[in-house]
Amino acid sequence: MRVKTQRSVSDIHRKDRTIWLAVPINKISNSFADAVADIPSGASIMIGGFGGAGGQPTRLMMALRELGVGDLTIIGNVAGISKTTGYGWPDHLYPIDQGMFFESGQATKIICSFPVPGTTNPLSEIEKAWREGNAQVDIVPQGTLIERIRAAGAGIPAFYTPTGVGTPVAEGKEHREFNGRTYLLEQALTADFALIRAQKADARGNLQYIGTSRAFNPAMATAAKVTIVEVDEIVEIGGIDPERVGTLSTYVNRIVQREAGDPLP
Amino acid sequence: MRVKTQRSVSDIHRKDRTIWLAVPINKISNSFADAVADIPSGASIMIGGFGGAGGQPTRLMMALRELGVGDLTIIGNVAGISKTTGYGWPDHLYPIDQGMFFESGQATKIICSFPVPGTTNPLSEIEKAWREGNAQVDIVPQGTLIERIRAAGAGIPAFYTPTGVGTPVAEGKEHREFNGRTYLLEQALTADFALIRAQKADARGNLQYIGTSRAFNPAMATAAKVTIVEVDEIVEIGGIDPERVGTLSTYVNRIVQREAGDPLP
Amino acid sequence: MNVTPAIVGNDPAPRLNRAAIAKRAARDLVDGSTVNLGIGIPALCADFLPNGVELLYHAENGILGFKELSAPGEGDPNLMDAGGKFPKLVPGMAFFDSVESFNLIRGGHIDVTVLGALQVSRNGDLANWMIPKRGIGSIGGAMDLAANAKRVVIAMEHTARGDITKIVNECTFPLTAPGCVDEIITDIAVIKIDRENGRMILRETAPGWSFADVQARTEVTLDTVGEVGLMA
Amino acid sequence: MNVTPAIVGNDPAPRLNRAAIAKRAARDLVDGSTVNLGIGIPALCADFLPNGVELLYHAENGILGFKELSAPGEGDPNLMDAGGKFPKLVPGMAFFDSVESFNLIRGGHIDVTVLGALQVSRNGDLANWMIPKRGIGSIGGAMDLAANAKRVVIAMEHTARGDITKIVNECTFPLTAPGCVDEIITDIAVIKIDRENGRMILRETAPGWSFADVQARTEVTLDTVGEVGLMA
Repeated sequence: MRVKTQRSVSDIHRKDRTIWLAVPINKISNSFADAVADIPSGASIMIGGFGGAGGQPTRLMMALRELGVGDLTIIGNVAGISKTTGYGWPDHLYPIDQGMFFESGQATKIICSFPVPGTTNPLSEIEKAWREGNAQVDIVPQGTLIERIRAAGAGIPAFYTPTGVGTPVAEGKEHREFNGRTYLLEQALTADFALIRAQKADARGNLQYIGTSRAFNPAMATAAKVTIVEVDEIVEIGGIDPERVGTLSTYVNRIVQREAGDPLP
Repeated sequence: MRVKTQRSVSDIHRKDRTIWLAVPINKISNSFADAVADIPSGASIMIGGFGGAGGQPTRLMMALRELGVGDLTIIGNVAGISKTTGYGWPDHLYPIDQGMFFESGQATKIICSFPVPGTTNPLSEIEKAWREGNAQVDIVPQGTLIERIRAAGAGIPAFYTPTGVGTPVAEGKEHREFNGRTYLLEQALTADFALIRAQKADARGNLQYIGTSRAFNPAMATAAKVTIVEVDEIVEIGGIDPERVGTLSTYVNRIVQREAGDPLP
Repeated sequence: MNVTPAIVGNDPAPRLNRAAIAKRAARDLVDGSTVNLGIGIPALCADFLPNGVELLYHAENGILGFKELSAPGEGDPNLMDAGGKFPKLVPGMAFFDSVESFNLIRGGHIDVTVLGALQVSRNGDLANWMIPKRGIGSIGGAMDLAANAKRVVIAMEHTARGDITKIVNECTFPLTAPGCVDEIITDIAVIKIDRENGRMILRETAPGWSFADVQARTEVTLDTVGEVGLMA
Repeated sequence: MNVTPAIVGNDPAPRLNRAAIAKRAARDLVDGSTVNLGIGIPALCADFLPNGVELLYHAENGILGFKELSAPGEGDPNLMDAGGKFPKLVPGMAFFDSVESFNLIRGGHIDVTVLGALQVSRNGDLANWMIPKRGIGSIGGAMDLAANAKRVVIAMEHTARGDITKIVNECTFPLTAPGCVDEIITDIAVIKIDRENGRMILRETAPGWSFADVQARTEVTLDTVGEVGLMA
């Protein structure tokens, strides 16, 4: 346990309560391995961030790779292009991306918006797996992808969007006119687990993001059955400005704190 | 002009630009009267906040009342109940609410979620106008109302929601099943103008909100053809933390700053 | 309109007051739950939580984690709850806009909502937003909450003025949501709704009240499963 | 696949380089606009804004108001643009999540997007996300931008390797969005698309290039309206 169990400042005004809020304690996992231990083969897994190091739950991904379960469906955005192109990683670091699950043979499918870079030299792990017939790749326009994820968390089973009309992504989808423009019906996209990344969590599970590390993380937190978050720091309740809470504690099931000074971004 | 026109800190790195960003200057109105002067009779007008003093664009509303145009459609949430019940107003202040446009005869329709209090003694201005046949009142579930407004700003013409199925609000609407549950089709809701309230604007039009004053303001800012914002303070570019921007400057057309020490909340 | 008055005699014992109804409703709230309390009796639940239970209160206007209200005259208009009251600023709160607030509700993330009612039917239909003869009403967040919260509890007086039954075979008032209510807690009884079988099961009665006394004030024919307990 | 090579001879004069294409595209950008620049030539526009023009740059990953990049080795992974580069923190920026970012795009709030293209058709169809023979491609934000920005400008080389025409009567590559392109700026010409009439109007040519020279490298029969200007 990395969180201090002393009474928080929020207890000042309580008179008749003897047990300190039980929920936040239960949400904190002791290790990345513990946090992902119950992910079964065949699971669908959202992986947060945008693509690149910032906002990517890199340690959770590495724990999932270590776990070794297979037949996974990965849901991400820009996916698997950092290793070969350096996309979104500082120059001096060796990039880690979702391609690792295709390299290891754990993933059989990815739903994402940007699975391959412009170049094929060298081939990304995802394109390699796809060419060898080992991976299904569903390419979704980014705005549609994030809106489908958001819809799943927001209780919206389906919505209409103008994006993709007249393109291959429209094939097989309902078309409908509103005010003279044609739209596609798109459906909510949920998952068994969301692995996300935030800067800070408080002990209750409220999350604070920084800069462009938000991206897909806040929506994914709302959309999966189980949301697991990797943070740089866990703070006491009250340690996050109520104006800066980017994900409400209600959405968060598990929190793991990185080692201080972890060299990975 | 209340904003200083000296070069902002954002200019430090610029070499070849001689004119300071023109857009923010143009967005600032000198008075509430100026800011609403072009609102015509027959306009549809979103009024931000939740209901109650916090987040309500009270000075813009008073300017619109002063302007005197008629046949208005008002879109709000909790509407017109503060005057008779004190809802959401500090005890010592005389409440101002959207009922003013029905008392003045300017509004002929309201689209909202909560137009009347539990009691009829005394009657609210909206109920009075409705009873006298002078106002159409469209009552929309709050979650559907905000999602319809959000959809208008987000380019979503329509979406399905579970809320309202089996109730009077479902009448005449398309019903559709997804995964065994029945949903209603609801359509985007736009307006000619949005009058909203924020704590701060920077000179470019980025807005910062405080506490529960967000409510309907951020979504309305995206949904109307013209968005006019009442703020307590206009600050230089850089005066709002980039992590705290609640409405992007792109959505904001006009900004008016309240007088320092304005006694109205 | 077809409101059937129940066949009643004199009350056999005092009915619980509003605070006692709230206290009974509060007893079932589970530590750590995200909870939305409606105005009126439901809002009083917050004053009667059992020892060791802390809830995350959600209000539609965009706040999670509030606790007690500010002293009169000290409220901040920018820190309001959905009832138009002004809670204190406490650590762990979160503020958000109405879009996010209703994502939380519509998305099924509210563990329990406690609401008031005008009528509840045997299959759990809820009517609480409009009295037909008034012709105008207010929905607010009630339809979203009733249709989408994981658990819907009604805390209300058992009958309307004149001993008119509010627990009815079919609602005659406009619905808030069909088939949504899990449990009703009133000033004389606790009734669980078995929605799948369209049954109402009397679980508890107020002190001094018998099954028959409650049944006489309830249009729906009540069932029991095992013993009927005492409200406390 | 049915890619028609244009009938060409030797180039009459040098083609503009990538920077010069970007500079010409930048000339049309209006002060204060909210702009999204695609990767490649479009991204270079930022380096060539006319005096007095300041743009609000939007990137899909959730940032508005960025300017120049950090020095190599000084980038912060939490302050990235959509091309995976690291801009500096400057006053007036705003950070937001992908939901908000695509509300801005899909909702039609982007004033101009400048994108690259593989093919553009005479009625403004755009293909820029997949080469058919590769069988896999990346859409990213391109479909949302192309379908929904108020104005879509293509900045690209006029022909593909081997002088294959990219400005075609009908796209043979998978579309990004139909009927979306307003203007094409290439290394030899500026072409406006009159979508309503399915016409392409040659507005400017690079120095030393005639109408006939550009036409020879363009599958679509080009129109002119008034004089053809010189790209500068």
